[in-house]
Amino acid sequence: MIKQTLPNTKPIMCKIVDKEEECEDTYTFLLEVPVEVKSAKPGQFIMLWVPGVDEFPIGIAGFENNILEIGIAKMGEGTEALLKKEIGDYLGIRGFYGKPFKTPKKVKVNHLLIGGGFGMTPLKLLTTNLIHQEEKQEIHVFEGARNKSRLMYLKWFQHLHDEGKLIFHACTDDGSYGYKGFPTVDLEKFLQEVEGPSIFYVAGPERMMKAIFDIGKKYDKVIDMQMSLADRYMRCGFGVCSYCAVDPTGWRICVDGPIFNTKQLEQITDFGVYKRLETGEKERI
Amino acid sequence: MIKQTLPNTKPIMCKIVDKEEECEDTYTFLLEVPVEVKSAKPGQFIMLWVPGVDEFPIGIAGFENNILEIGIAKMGEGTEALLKKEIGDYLGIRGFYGKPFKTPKKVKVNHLLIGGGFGMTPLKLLTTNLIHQEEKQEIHVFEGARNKSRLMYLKWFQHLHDEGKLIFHACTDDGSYGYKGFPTVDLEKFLQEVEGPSIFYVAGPERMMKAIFDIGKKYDKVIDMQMSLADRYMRCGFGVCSYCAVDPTGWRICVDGPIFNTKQLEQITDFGVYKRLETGEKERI
Amino acid sequence: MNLVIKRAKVSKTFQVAIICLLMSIETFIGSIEIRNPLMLASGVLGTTYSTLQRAYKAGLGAVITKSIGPRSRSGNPNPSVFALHEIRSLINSVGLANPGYQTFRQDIEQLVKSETPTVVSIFGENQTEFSEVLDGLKDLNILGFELNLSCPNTEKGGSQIGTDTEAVYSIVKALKSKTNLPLWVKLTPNVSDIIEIADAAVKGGCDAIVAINTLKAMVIDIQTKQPILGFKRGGLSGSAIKPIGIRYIYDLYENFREKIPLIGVGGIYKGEDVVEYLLAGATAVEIGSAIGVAYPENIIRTITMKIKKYMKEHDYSSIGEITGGAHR
Amino acid sequence: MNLVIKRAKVSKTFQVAIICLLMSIETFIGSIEIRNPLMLASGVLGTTYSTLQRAYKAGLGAVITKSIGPRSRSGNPNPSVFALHEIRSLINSVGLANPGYQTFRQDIEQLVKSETPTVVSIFGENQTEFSEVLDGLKDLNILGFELNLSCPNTEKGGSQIGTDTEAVYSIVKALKSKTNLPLWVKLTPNVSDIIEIADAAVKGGCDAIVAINTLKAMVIDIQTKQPILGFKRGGLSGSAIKPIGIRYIYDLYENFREKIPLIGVGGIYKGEDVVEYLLAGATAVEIGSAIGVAYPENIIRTITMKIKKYMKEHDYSSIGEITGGAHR
Ligand SMILES: Cc1cc2nc3c(=O)[nH]c(=O)nc-3n(C[C@H](O)[C@H](O)[C@H](O)COP(=O)(O)OP(=O)(O)OC[C@H]3O[C@@H](n4cnc5c(N)ncnc54)[C@H](O)[C@@H]3O)c2cc1C
Ligand SMILES: Cc1cc2nc3c(=O)[nH]c(=O)nc-3n(C[C@H](O)[C@H](O)[C@H](O)COP(=O)(O)OP(=O)(O)OC[C@H]3O[C@@H](n4cnc5c(N)ncnc54)[C@H](O)[C@@H]3O)c2cc1C
Ligand SMILES: Cc1cc2nc3c(=O)[nH]c(=O)nc-3n(C[C@H](O)[C@H](O)[C@H](O)COP(=O)(O)O)c2cc1C
Ligand SMILES: Cc1cc2nc3c(=O)[nH]c(=O)nc-3n(C[C@H](O)[C@H](O)[C@H](O)COP(=O)(O)O)c2cc1C
Ligand code: FES
Ligand code: FES
Repeated sequence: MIKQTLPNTKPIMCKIVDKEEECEDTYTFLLEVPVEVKSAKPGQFIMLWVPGVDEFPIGIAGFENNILEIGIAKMGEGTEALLKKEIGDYLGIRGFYGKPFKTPKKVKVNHLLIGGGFGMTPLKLLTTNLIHQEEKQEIHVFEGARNKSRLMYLKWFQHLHDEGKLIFHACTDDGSYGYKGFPTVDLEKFLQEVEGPSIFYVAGPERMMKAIFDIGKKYDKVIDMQMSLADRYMRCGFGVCSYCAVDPTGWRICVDGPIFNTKQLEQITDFGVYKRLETGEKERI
Repeated sequence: MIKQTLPNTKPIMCKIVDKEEECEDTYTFLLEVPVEVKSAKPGQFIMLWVPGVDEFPIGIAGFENNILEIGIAKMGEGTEALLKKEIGDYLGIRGFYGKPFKTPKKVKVNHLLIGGGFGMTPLKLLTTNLIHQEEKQEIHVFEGARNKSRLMYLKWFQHLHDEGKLIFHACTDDGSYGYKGFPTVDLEKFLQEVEGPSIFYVAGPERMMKAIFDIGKKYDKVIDMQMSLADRYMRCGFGVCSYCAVDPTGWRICVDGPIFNTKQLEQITDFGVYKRLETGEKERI
Repeated sequence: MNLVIKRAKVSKTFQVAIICLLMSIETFIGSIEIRNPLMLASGVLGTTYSTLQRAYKAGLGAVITKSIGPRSRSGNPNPSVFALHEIRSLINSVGLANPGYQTFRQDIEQLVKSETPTVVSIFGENQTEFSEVLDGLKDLNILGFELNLSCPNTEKGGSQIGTDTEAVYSIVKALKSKTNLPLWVKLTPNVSDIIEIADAAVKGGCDAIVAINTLKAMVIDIQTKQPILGFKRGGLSGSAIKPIGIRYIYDLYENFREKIPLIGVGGIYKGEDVVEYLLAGATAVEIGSAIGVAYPENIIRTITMKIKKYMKEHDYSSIGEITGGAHR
Repeated sequence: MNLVIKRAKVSKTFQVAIICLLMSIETFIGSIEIRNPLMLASGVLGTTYSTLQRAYKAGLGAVITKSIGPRSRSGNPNPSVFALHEIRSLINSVGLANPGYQTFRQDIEQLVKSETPTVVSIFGENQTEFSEVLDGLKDLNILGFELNLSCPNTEKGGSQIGTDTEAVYSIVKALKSKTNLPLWVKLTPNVSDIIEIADAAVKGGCDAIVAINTLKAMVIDIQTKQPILGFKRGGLSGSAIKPIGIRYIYDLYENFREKIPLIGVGGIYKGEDVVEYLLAGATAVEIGSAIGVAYPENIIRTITMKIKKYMKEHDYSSIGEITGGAHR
């Protein structure tokens, strides 16, 4: 029986069937999911259990033939232990959790995918889906990183760019690749020139997202901004614990998000301001 | 969603929608089952809960449009309390439990339904099914009772007899209706004359069934005997407790029966000899 | 006369709908009145004012906060909550992760401002800690305190206290002398004799008994041979524990009758479950896992409608009439 | 050399099948050897020699009889067992219905004759009754006795004894002095501290600890407002209690390690569940509800195959190696 999604249960143990360095301190893992699942939607995530170490949320970069692709950036102890895992080892997954990005059907728009760091993982799956969509629409990907060696999925996006499937706007702080500067600057330049309605799909550090949100607000042609509030602490991943919730709406990022649209983001007063820690305490962003 | 049978769960509360005296000390109840179920098979039973009083096994006399028909004979406290229940009251049912009678498809046989007392309830449903079967086959019903006023479903069977749907052989100890004497005697007479293969379907007191079994064994034309070992104590009704089990096979009447065929009955050494009480002790039959 | 004629014209089902809408299901827990008997259980949607407020707006009678202690705690390592799909249950070892009462005051103040009837769950490792937390919050305009004497997910305190009759008695008594606010005591099911513990709490002067907290539990992954929870051990909640919660409320009611209000918790997913707890002897209930897993708005609406329908069918005009019905 | 060549020709999957077939999963519980670690839990299929024999023939390592007392008892009124479909569990209040040891001797004799490895579960309201039953059966060629100190479904005895460390100690000690047959002690989960009770049993000299019996539970019908069970209260078994059983075996193993064999019971339905109990620290397991509900032949075969497959995949060559694996 093919399930629409995995049952919400204890971690399902998946074998690592491939592991590759993606860019500096970042690896792609392919996991074999032993339960047949129909599909994963871009923006959804899993809770990934590194047995005996930690469990944390991880975005879905790809899902085909029951093989789950994830991209892991080294952060602290948990991701470090994870990056040491090898082909044949087992990891536990729960999910697929969360609300995905929503791409408008039938309406002709420019799709602007903007991100950085591990935020690129959901944008990868979104890209895959967009370029498979019937009607050809213009896809622009803005990726920012410190330098070339930290641009995630660089080759993959560049290749699609070269094939004319999308337009890839790389930005690096040091100019080692693409535009020298922040993607916000590159994006704003682009916005001034582009014609027709545009939609933002953003995933990256919350401060960057807030900056992008403020830019988008200035342009009427930006008809929607969808952002992945994936820079927050998560415990359960399915709505029970409230550690991931935003003020004052009480939306749980894991269930009511992680993708929120312009209308919703406007109601989230702590967006870009503060987030909750694992104690429930607030911390300035 | 229409279920094949009810889930094995706590008692499902059903409203009594009709109640009628059937014969002396015996009533028919119609219960409205609130869960849509596909069908009940003749020989299957329910565990009937009289709230606050007792729970015990009861055969299924009919099931159509989610209305369950049962026939209750007064025995002790439990059935007495049950007979006091009125239209609008609620009873709990668990089930449908047990293996049903099996009627051969395609083979031409004489169907001999033999019973007495509350044993007539599964035979009623079996009759209903047999007369609806495509190929017309000969159906004989042998019912025995002390006297006319204790013949269960007398009018119903007599009516079908008059309509030529079956042949009804009533027997009473006092001759107040039909043949004067035990059904065993009437049956044996019939067997000597009847042509072609016959199958027994028997439900009644175990001593009577044992006597019938011994008669049937003498005739090669009796190709199978199916008997309902429904004269035994039951607790769970679904195989867990073992209070209903027979020796030496360890078959649980509630799950592996209550209907057993000739081959099986031959292996049950306590058939007609002893049964287990609610303590697990044996009692001579 | 006029009125009577008009009424007769209204259809039966419409009447039922109206009656359900107008039907009052407010109830009293001791001296506290709440608009309906459904409350949010502690630890579910309970660490931020906004989730608590959302849960209340979704239709609950009151909310219980996550258990708050004297200092901020990060709780146990993850995994600390996951579902057990086959038995519609959860296991958790969150372990009292909380911001500490000083920080959490702000969240409570927000709740008070928005008129959310709030019970603050508090815990401590001993009487001194309990006192400190209570003292730090008792000036707020809250409904009362729930003493969590029963968390199975900490090394010290928690359920150790909840299994010790003397500790229960003296903590309740000490706190009672410090405030006029109602004190509820939440009990653990992981005890040999819950009546004994409840008795100590009642003697100490508590205003309601809440039962049950989660059951000691654990899940091991056979592939990696590791206990899955970061803390290894956890507590079981959800459908699996409903028959256990019902049993404890029934036993408590059998013992205390009207002497103390009982609040039933454990495995409530449907209106029918709430009624079962009321019949067992509860005055009100708390719902945890079920509200967390679903959209609070939807599940609370469905549960409330079912309770009203039940009351209509069984001719009840108030929640209080249902309480203890299974003992008659 | 010849052999090696022949072997190489056999296909991989065929090899696995053969290895599984030949794989030995016999195990020791103290001095007792059983052909595999699966046993029938007391009270399920346990009142007649024929069902016990059938369960053994279906592939179990041993069977435990229904708990047998000094006199015949009819147990509690019906309903006394029903299923809770949603949580794949049962609730029962059979309440030690049994024929009494004098009558049950015949059934045990039949079992002995058919070479069914039989553990007789016994109970009593006090030490004298326990002794009487033990004395009346100890001459039989059985594997040993399981002392049911933990049935929640009787007014006296049963779990009262099982929550009293002194009673546990003195009963075990007294019985131990009367027989050389192994004595297993079955514990109730309805206690504040299971280690304490187990400790008393071990000090008393028991040969294995069996955990867990059912959890105190209850179900009320909201239509008729009646507790459904004839005895009102009952015990919960099946899937709902697996995480609880695992937790207790884990805690017991953490405390006793190799000092005493542990036998895991509660909610086993699959081979994976058995492995989970072994990893938690069990030496063997007992299965109740699952075997009762299904055809013993099918479920035991499926469970056994899964265990062997797991051992193959994880390179285990004996059951004993798995025991306690989650503590490493
Ligand atoms: C919805 C979502 C999707 C994500 N997708 C990805 C992804 O595809 N690839 C990727 O590499 N990273 C992703 N992350 C971030 C990832 O969860 C953190 O990098 C990881 O938890 C860090 O753990 P650590 O032990 O290595 O670091 P730590 O040293 O424990 O912490 C470093 C930082 O990581 C964050 N973090 C730690 N634990 C958690 C937690 N339980 N939940 C959320 N954040 C936490 C905190 O901001 C913390 O300050 C995602 C996060 C979210 C919320
Ligand atoms: C499979 C099966 C189907 C049955 N179908 C019907 C039916 O359709 N109609 C009908 O009227 N009766 C039926 N019975 C019999 C019915 O269960 C008993 O008449 C009833 O239990 C008597 O209960 P009581 O309290 O009135 O009598 P009691 O005074 O308690 O006992 C009288 C006798 O009834 C039997 N009995 C009592 N309790 C049980 C029990 N739990 N399980 C089995 N037998 C019990 C015993 O033989 C006992 O000696 C059936 C029995 C079985 C096993
Ligand atoms: C994730 C989670 C966290 C919990 N935290 C607390 C807590 O901090 N304090 C407390 O008293 N109970 C806590 N509980 C227990 C619940 O309040 C409740 O007693 C239990 O979950 C049973 O109710 P349920 O089955 O409706 O969830 C927690 C439960 C869960 C699932
Ligand atoms: C119907 C039934 C009767 C039981 N009777 C007994 C008993 O007599 N003695 C005993 O020690 N345990 C008894 N038990 C408890 C089981 O032996 C076992 O401990 C419990 O059911 C948990 O295992 P399970 O989840 O595999 O069923 C009984 C359980 C059931 C379901
Ligand atoms: S992570 Fe628990 S509610 Fe979102
Ligand atoms: S009635 Fe329980 S096994 Fe048949």
